[in-house]
Amino acid sequence: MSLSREQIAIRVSQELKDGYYVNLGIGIPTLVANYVPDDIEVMLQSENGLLGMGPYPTEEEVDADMINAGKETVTAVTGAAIFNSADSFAMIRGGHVDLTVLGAFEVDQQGNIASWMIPGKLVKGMGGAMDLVAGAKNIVVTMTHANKKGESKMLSECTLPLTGVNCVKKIVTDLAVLEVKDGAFHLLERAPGVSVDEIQQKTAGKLVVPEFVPEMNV
Amino acid sequence: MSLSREQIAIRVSQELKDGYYVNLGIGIPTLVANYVPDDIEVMLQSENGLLGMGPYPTEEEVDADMINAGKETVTAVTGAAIFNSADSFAMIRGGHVDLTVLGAFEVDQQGNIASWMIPGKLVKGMGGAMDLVAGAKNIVVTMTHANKKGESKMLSECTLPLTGVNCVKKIVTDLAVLEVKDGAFHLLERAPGVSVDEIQQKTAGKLVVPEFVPEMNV
Amino acid sequence: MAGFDKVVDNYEQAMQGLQDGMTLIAGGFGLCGIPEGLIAEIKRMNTRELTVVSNNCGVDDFGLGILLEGQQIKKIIASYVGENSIFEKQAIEGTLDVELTPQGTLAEKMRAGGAGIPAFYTATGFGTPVAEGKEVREFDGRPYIMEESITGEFAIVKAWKADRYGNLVYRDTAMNFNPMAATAGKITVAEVEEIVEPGELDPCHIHTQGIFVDRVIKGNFEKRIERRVTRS
Amino acid sequence: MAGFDKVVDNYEQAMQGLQDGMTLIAGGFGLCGIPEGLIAEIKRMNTRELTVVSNNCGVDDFGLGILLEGQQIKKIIASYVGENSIFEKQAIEGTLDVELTPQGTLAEKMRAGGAGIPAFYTATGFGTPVAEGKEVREFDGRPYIMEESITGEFAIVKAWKADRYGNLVYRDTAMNFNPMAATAGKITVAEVEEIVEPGELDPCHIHTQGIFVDRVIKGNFEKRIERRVTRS
Repeated sequence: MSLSREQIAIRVSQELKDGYYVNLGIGIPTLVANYVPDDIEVMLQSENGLLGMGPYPTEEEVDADMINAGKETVTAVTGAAIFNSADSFAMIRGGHVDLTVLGAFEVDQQGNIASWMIPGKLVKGMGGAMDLVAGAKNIVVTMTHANKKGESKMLSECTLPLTGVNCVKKIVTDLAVLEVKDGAFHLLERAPGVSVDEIQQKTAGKLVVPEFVPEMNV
Repeated sequence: MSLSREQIAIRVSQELKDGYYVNLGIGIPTLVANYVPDDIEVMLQSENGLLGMGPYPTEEEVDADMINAGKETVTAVTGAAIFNSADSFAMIRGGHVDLTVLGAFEVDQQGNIASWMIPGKLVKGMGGAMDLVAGAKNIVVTMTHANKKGESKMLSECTLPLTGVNCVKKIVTDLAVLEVKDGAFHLLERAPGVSVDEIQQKTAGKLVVPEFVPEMNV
Repeated sequence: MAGFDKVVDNYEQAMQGLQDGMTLIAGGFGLCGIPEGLIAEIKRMNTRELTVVSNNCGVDDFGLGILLEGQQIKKIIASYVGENSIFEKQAIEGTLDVELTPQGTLAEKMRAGGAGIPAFYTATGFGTPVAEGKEVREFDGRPYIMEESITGEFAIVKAWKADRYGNLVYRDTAMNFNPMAATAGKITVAEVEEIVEPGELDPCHIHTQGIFVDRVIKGNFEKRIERRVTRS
Repeated sequence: MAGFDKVVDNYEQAMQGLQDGMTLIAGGFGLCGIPEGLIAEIKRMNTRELTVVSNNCGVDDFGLGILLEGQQIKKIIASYVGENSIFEKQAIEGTLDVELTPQGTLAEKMRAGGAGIPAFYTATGFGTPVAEGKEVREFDGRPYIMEESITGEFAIVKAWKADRYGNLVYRDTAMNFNPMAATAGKITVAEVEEIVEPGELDPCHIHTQGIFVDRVIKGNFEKRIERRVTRS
């Protein structure tokens, strides 16, 4: 069975380490915040200028001056810091953020990612995505393995305009966990009940399959 | 009679305008702060990170954490701001400082300045001088017209390693006020009792002398 | 003597000198930390052919979006736009020129502009459409692209508190692009919630120093929220 | 879980990992705002062949000057030096390599290093000995030189207050180069006057965010004054 959005987030949360500074993109990545393991602490960075992002506010806490990078109202944790956009991207581009999690339209076996522009559709902009993929120490991409038509989003070469090159290290899809290295997708884990065959079939790029592929623990 | 250090500072103070942000170098330029005309306000920038530098502290006010760019203990005026060195030089290099006043070994008719290095002598460094001459909107140089041997410091071409090129706009010496433009020193004023002949004699570079050269009001 | 008193009484004075065809740099992220009254004054002035540099372009009836109605904006340099239908229409019809710039690159371009740095190198955008026509150079084995800085004839920012010397303090994430925008304008105008006496702002905690600010005006802010999300 | 607790108990832990031949970036301007105890620990460790990046190099018996005695410094990158006789001797004898860098360029090199910007252009130093061997490029008709950024294996800074997350606040002009230095170290160690609880520092007024800081130690500071000048 392919994973739910929540299950993808749970699997991504296993990539977190104690003391990590983490930037979570919009969509499934945002859900990861709900599944931080109890025995570790992470600090969330929001690229509009907040280190130590907290949960959404209660009705009483809502403050127009406190938003996250998705423009949603938000809170700050105790010990948070708030700063300007240049300093925020100094953190990101200077390699100080340990992990960034973001969605994508396509990823290819070189670690290239396309996530911001579909020619022919209205382009809204890349926001901070290009900075994040160029700057973060580790990048995990979350997406469905294939699109609604069943076409693979794991390609030998991205077809859409790129967000960044040679940057994606790990991918968590609804079907599998994969590492990108040496010009190929390396299958690490499969979703419970999903066969290696199905993953192979839905991966258009080069897939390296080890002898034993464990099921994810989600 | 050639001007005293104080008189040079007084003449330079006549270059100040109301609302000017000013950076004063070490030596004679520092004295300018004592002669700000009563009917204007200026704010002093110290490049170690202080906008709104005040007078030296009283014995009771001395604080090791409050120094100026000359490493002297100093105070801040009400409404001052204190910031880091990158921000300080963003002000300077971004052209936000209206006037910088500094000393020099030599100036030439192209507006080049040499002020930091004498080959053969131990070089202590340029500090912020190169940033100041490259960044300030207006630069006034204060120095003696000639050195102790009577050799001109106003040259057709600097002989010492440069601090900056094409940057000096005005020079106030112990003998004269001169503007640098179109590849020449233009004599604007002479020290009380000093003849144009003496100035001409002590100016090695090209000197443009108007019909009437008023005496300075110092 | 006027000295360093930068407080002006009305919006006309605040935006005096803004002319057709100028480049206007605006602080704000989404609708957060935007100089609402200064934008309204630009609409009233009906200044046209503006090049606007801002992370976003507001919504249909709020923020920079209100300058789109009357087609006052010729070109926008932003990282994320299209939260409003007039924008979409003008972009598709080609009456609005859009230059998309990565968010961090945009912030750095403004900072560099204010700091006298004409260009810098960044890895952001290498190998993407953003890199088209830009110099690529390797440092330490990694390719970077050269990005040029941005300055404008005017910058408009929103701060929380100001003193009359133009020292500014921002509140929470309403800070965002405002400090960089403030440095990059030839004339910088700050619209603030409160004007305090010099000395009331802690000298070590001033976000934008008065040297960058030419005019200060006290505004009244609606502070519209774009995405109100709450927990129970 | 260690989480984000960056406070260490002793100087050995604070400087653990510093090795011969490393590049060390140090905050401070003159003797103002220098991490006195961390420098003393480096002397005790007798780490050698260091490349030190700092605006100045202390005096004979204080600040970075104390690392000169035992010839621990191979090279110094600074804007103004020679306030001490050991320095002069080593520089003249050629046992100490000195790279003079304009003060603003030095600050910007550290900031750029910390911000992932490998190089930038500046007008500072064009046409002077500083420009030798550097690329010159015109922007808008004015010549600029390209300067590369600086990073180091270690950065040592002095702050006023810290919380255990590594958030730092500086006091008065003891701020100087410290915030930039803090961003440019692979390992950054902050020596501070006081450690407070998380939340005690105003989130909007933290000068160096904890993400840049790896270790925090509480020190005792002599705070020597280089030029005591008073008015009567």
